[in-house]
Amino acid sequence: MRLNSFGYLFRRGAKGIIQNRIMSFASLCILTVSLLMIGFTVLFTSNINMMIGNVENKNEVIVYIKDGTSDEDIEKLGEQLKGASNVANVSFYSKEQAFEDIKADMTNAEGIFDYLGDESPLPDAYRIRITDIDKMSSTLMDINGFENIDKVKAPYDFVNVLSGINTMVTIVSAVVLAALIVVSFVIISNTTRASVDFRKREIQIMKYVGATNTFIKIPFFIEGLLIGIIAGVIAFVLTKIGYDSLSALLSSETTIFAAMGTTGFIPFSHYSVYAAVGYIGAAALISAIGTVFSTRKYVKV
Amino acid sequence: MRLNSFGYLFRRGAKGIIQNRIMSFASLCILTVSLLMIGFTVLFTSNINMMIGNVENKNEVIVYIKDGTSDEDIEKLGEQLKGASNVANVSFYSKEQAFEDIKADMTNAEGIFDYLGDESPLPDAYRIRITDIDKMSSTLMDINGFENIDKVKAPYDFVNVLSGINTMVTIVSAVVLAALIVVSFVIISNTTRASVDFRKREIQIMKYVGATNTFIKIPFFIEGLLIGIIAGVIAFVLTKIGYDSLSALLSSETTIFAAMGTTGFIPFSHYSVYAAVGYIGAAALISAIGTVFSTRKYVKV
Amino acid sequence: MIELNHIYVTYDRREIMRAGDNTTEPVLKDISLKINDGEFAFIVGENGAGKSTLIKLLIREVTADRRDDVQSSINVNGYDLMSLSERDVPLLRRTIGFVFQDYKLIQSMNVYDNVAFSLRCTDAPNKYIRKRVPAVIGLMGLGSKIRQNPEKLSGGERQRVAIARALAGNPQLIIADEPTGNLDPRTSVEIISLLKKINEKGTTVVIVTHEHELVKRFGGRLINIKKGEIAFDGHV
Amino acid sequence: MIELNHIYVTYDRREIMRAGDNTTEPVLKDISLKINDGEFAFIVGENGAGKSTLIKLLIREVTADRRDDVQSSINVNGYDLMSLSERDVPLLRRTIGFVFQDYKLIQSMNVYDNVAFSLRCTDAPNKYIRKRVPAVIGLMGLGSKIRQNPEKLSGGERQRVAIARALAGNPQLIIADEPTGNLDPRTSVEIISLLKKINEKGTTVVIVTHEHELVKRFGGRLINIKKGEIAFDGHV
Ligand SMILES: Nc1ncnc2c1ncn2[C@@H]1O[C@H](COP(=O)(O)OP(=O)(O)OP(=O)(O)O)[C@@H](O)[C@H]1O
Ligand SMILES: Nc1ncnc2c1ncn2[C@@H]1O[C@H](COP(=O)(O)OP(=O)(O)OP(=O)(O)O)[C@@H](O)[C@H]1O
Ligand SMILES: [Mg+2]
Ligand SMILES: [Mg+2]
Repeated sequence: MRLNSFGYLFRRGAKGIIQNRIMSFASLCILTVSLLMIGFTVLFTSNINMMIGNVENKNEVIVYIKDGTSDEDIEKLGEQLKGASNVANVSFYSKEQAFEDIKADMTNAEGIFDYLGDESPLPDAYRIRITDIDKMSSTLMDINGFENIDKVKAPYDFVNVLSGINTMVTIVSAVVLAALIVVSFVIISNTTRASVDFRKREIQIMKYVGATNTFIKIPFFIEGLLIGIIAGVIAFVLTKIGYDSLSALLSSETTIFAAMGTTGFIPFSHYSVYAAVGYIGAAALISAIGTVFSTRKYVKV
Repeated sequence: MRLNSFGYLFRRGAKGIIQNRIMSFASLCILTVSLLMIGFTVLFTSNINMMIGNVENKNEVIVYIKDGTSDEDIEKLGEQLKGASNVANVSFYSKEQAFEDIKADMTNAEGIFDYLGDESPLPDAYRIRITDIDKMSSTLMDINGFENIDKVKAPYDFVNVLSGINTMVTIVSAVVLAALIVVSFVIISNTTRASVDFRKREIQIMKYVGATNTFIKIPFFIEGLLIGIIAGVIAFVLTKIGYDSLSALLSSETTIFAAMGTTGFIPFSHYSVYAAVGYIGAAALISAIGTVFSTRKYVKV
Repeated sequence: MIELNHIYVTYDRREIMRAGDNTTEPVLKDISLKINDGEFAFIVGENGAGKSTLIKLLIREVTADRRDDVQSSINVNGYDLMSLSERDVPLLRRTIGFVFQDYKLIQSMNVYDNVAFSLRCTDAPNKYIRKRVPAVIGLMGLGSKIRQNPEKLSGGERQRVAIARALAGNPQLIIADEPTGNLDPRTSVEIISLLKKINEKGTTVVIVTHEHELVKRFGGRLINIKKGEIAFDGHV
Repeated sequence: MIELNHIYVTYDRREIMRAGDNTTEPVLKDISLKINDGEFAFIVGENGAGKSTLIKLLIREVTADRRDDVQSSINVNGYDLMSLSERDVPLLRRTIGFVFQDYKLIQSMNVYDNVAFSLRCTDAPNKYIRKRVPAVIGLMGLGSKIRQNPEKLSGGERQRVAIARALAGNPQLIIADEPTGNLDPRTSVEIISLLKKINEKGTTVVIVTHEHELVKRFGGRLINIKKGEIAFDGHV
């Protein structure tokens, strides 16, 4: 095909978007919403998975020691813990260290700590790493039998909740996404049909004067491609803004993140290349394929 | 209008849905997705608000007492707390009571408690109700200065996180919803247009033989109404199933709920009447109005 | 009865004007015309003379200009079209039967339903529809094809269905805009003969045509429109 | 050159058959016909005789039946249509200029663009388009209206634009299906004269028409089709 023909077809495709602007806008909206849906689900589950991974990997049980326990007894407890079955690793976590850590975490409540002075109000503790997380309950029962223990804190419930949320979010997104995909295809196909209708006369004439099928279809393909690219760009920008502001909003909740073994969301820069390529590529591909697919039906030559 | 005419028009409307089934299905999908979006946002925020309300209403600060503090000193601390400014109510929360409560909450970890025996590993505490939640920080600082206090636990961070989540969910839903509403209107309007196109010839003939505008529009109105009602019913059923299974999934996480001052989600029965009326009514109305609105444009008489 | 006095029609040429043309020349100019009940009239004229516009005026698809310099009036079957409200247009149209060049039948309905459709649209009782429809179809000699779909009919038969439909509502006036434009000469004569027969039973019939041979053959009143004006009006 | 031997055409009547009709009567039956380069031919016949089907056959919009009992063959401008692949249909069509009853102009394009459009569709170089388009428009006597939109032209002028478009690609053959169906008698004569002039410069011209007067006036070869068969073929 000649370059001047290609320029002509490209202009016709771009013009089609404008002529058919209401349907093009609908295509754009639905593509963007679908992409956002996929994008946020992926971001959400990948964060939750990271947190689950962190919490699980730590396999960490904290054993708080009764206040007033003598150094000797503390050491004895340590030996006992090391000797317990299913315990991989035992380390002492002094009340001073714990206090420092909490102070570092709770940067927004400095006033309180200033007032409290340097004396730690927290108990001494042992951090224990468990070998087999599946035998957690029986290990916990063993440990609870030891002396001088104030409290035992396991990450168990939390992992359950996180993976429950994860499952739920994935299911709900999948259902909504399925509906959105159906709607997207119908809309893209209808956008194309409207566009073809708009040019029915032209297409008929083109066929009679001997235009090839490819020549007739290219403008519609370009129309779909452009809409897809625009949708991808919009979705990318919205995802970045949304994710960053969510991160910022929750960044002060360091204790929550600390509980999940992290200091915040995975930064967006970690995703940005995949997101940009994925969004724009997927949208352009879906839209262009959808267009060609429905053009084939309407442009019978 | 004659009854036999009305029956005729109703049949024509119902037939329109079938003739124009792809677009009708798209309308149905998008309406359903939009309704689900609104519905789940309302359910979610109303649950979160309830939790925030609970946590805030309790305005409860728990002051853990150092282990080994004498009964006298405990009583003295109680008086000190009662005398502190911004404190409305002080009640003693014994270690035995706390242990009972936790045992009741953690029904799924009974084994551990059996093993632990009846001796409470928890500290004694005072529960304090704050008068003005806005002055919480300074009150906390005052209390932290008292003697024999191990730890002070305020609901502060938690409320912040909850309302952060709430804000975020509301904003995200609003954005997605705005896009969905645009898409819905475009789709409904296009469904109608496709339906009108399908019957362009008939409509033209109707106009020439002297049918009134109302007579021409009624079938489209009925078409929209039926699609709306179906979408409303589907959305209602999906919402009920989704909400109930989410409730069931999280029902075992009693500690989480306990932390939020509740024992689980608000039961769906609480919403069902509003949801049914709201969904079906809204969808039917939107769809029917959208239809008439777009018919007006296409059926120029 | 049709009565027009000093009628002008100008199309809203906003789009054409936007393209740089500011002349909004009227398409019909100072038309005065009276067609009495029971007449049989041909309207002829060149392309773009304004014939179809005149027809559209009669069914209030276009409206006459309101001018300061002349006293325009237009009356069709007792309706004063200069003051007819939008709501009453359907009532006017129920007194007129319309026949098109391209038949305008609904492909998905058989002959019976095509004719019945027009009665249903005017909110006629089912009982009346069941009696009237077979009667007019029989009158057009299509009794044996009453359950067939239009696509299985010849051009002439299709046009007869269209005439049956126009007749169903018992109109005072039948208007046909180039009813034989797509028909071969023999079938054309057949269709005009049918319309003539209907006229002889008392219905006013107005036919727009390009085919001078038909006019010569059937005679009757001839109205020739030239560039929006009546150039000839008389019997031939 | 057009050459048909023993051609049958049957429409795929699945839908009609579903409605209970199992007869798939061919629309064209055993058509053998040869039109040499440079001829000027009229095709006439009643409604539904198969004239348009014959035309659609020539541009491969419908395909001839493959039958066991006869040796069918069809050749148009050197293309063997019995074995022409789908991909090559556009090449065939570029050798034929088509003129329609309803002009089929694009309203949103002016005269120049309407004509240029057909050349663009065949991937012609811009340079050639800029030279060829004004030339054919001038040939049709529309030089002064080259920048006007079709809606501002009379019926006859519109049909002349359509002929200019058909000529632009320099076809060997021009086919017109009822080109004067919507035109008044005077304009009809004008259009056929133009086609005659084009023919005199060497292009083959085939015209389908209902108007016997035109045939009488212009003469040339006359092919009469009756119920799918050639009933008359000769010069008048
Ligand atoms: N909707 C319209 N808007 C603007 N101009 C119009 C419209 N319809 C017709 N015209 C113009 O009005 C004039 C008269 O048109 P009309 O259709 O009445 O002619 P006619 O006598 O019926 O012609 P024909 O024999 O081709 O049917 C023409 O110049 C035409 O271009
Ligand atoms: N796409 C189609 N499918 C089925 N049958 C068709 C189709 N097109 C035409 N026919 C039938 O084929 C026959 C011949 O039609 P054709 O259009 O060739 O006639 P024609 O001679 O051009 O008539 P006219 O003078 O009305 O234009 C008719 O009976 C018609 O109903
Ligand atoms: Mg006209
Ligand atoms: Mg034909």
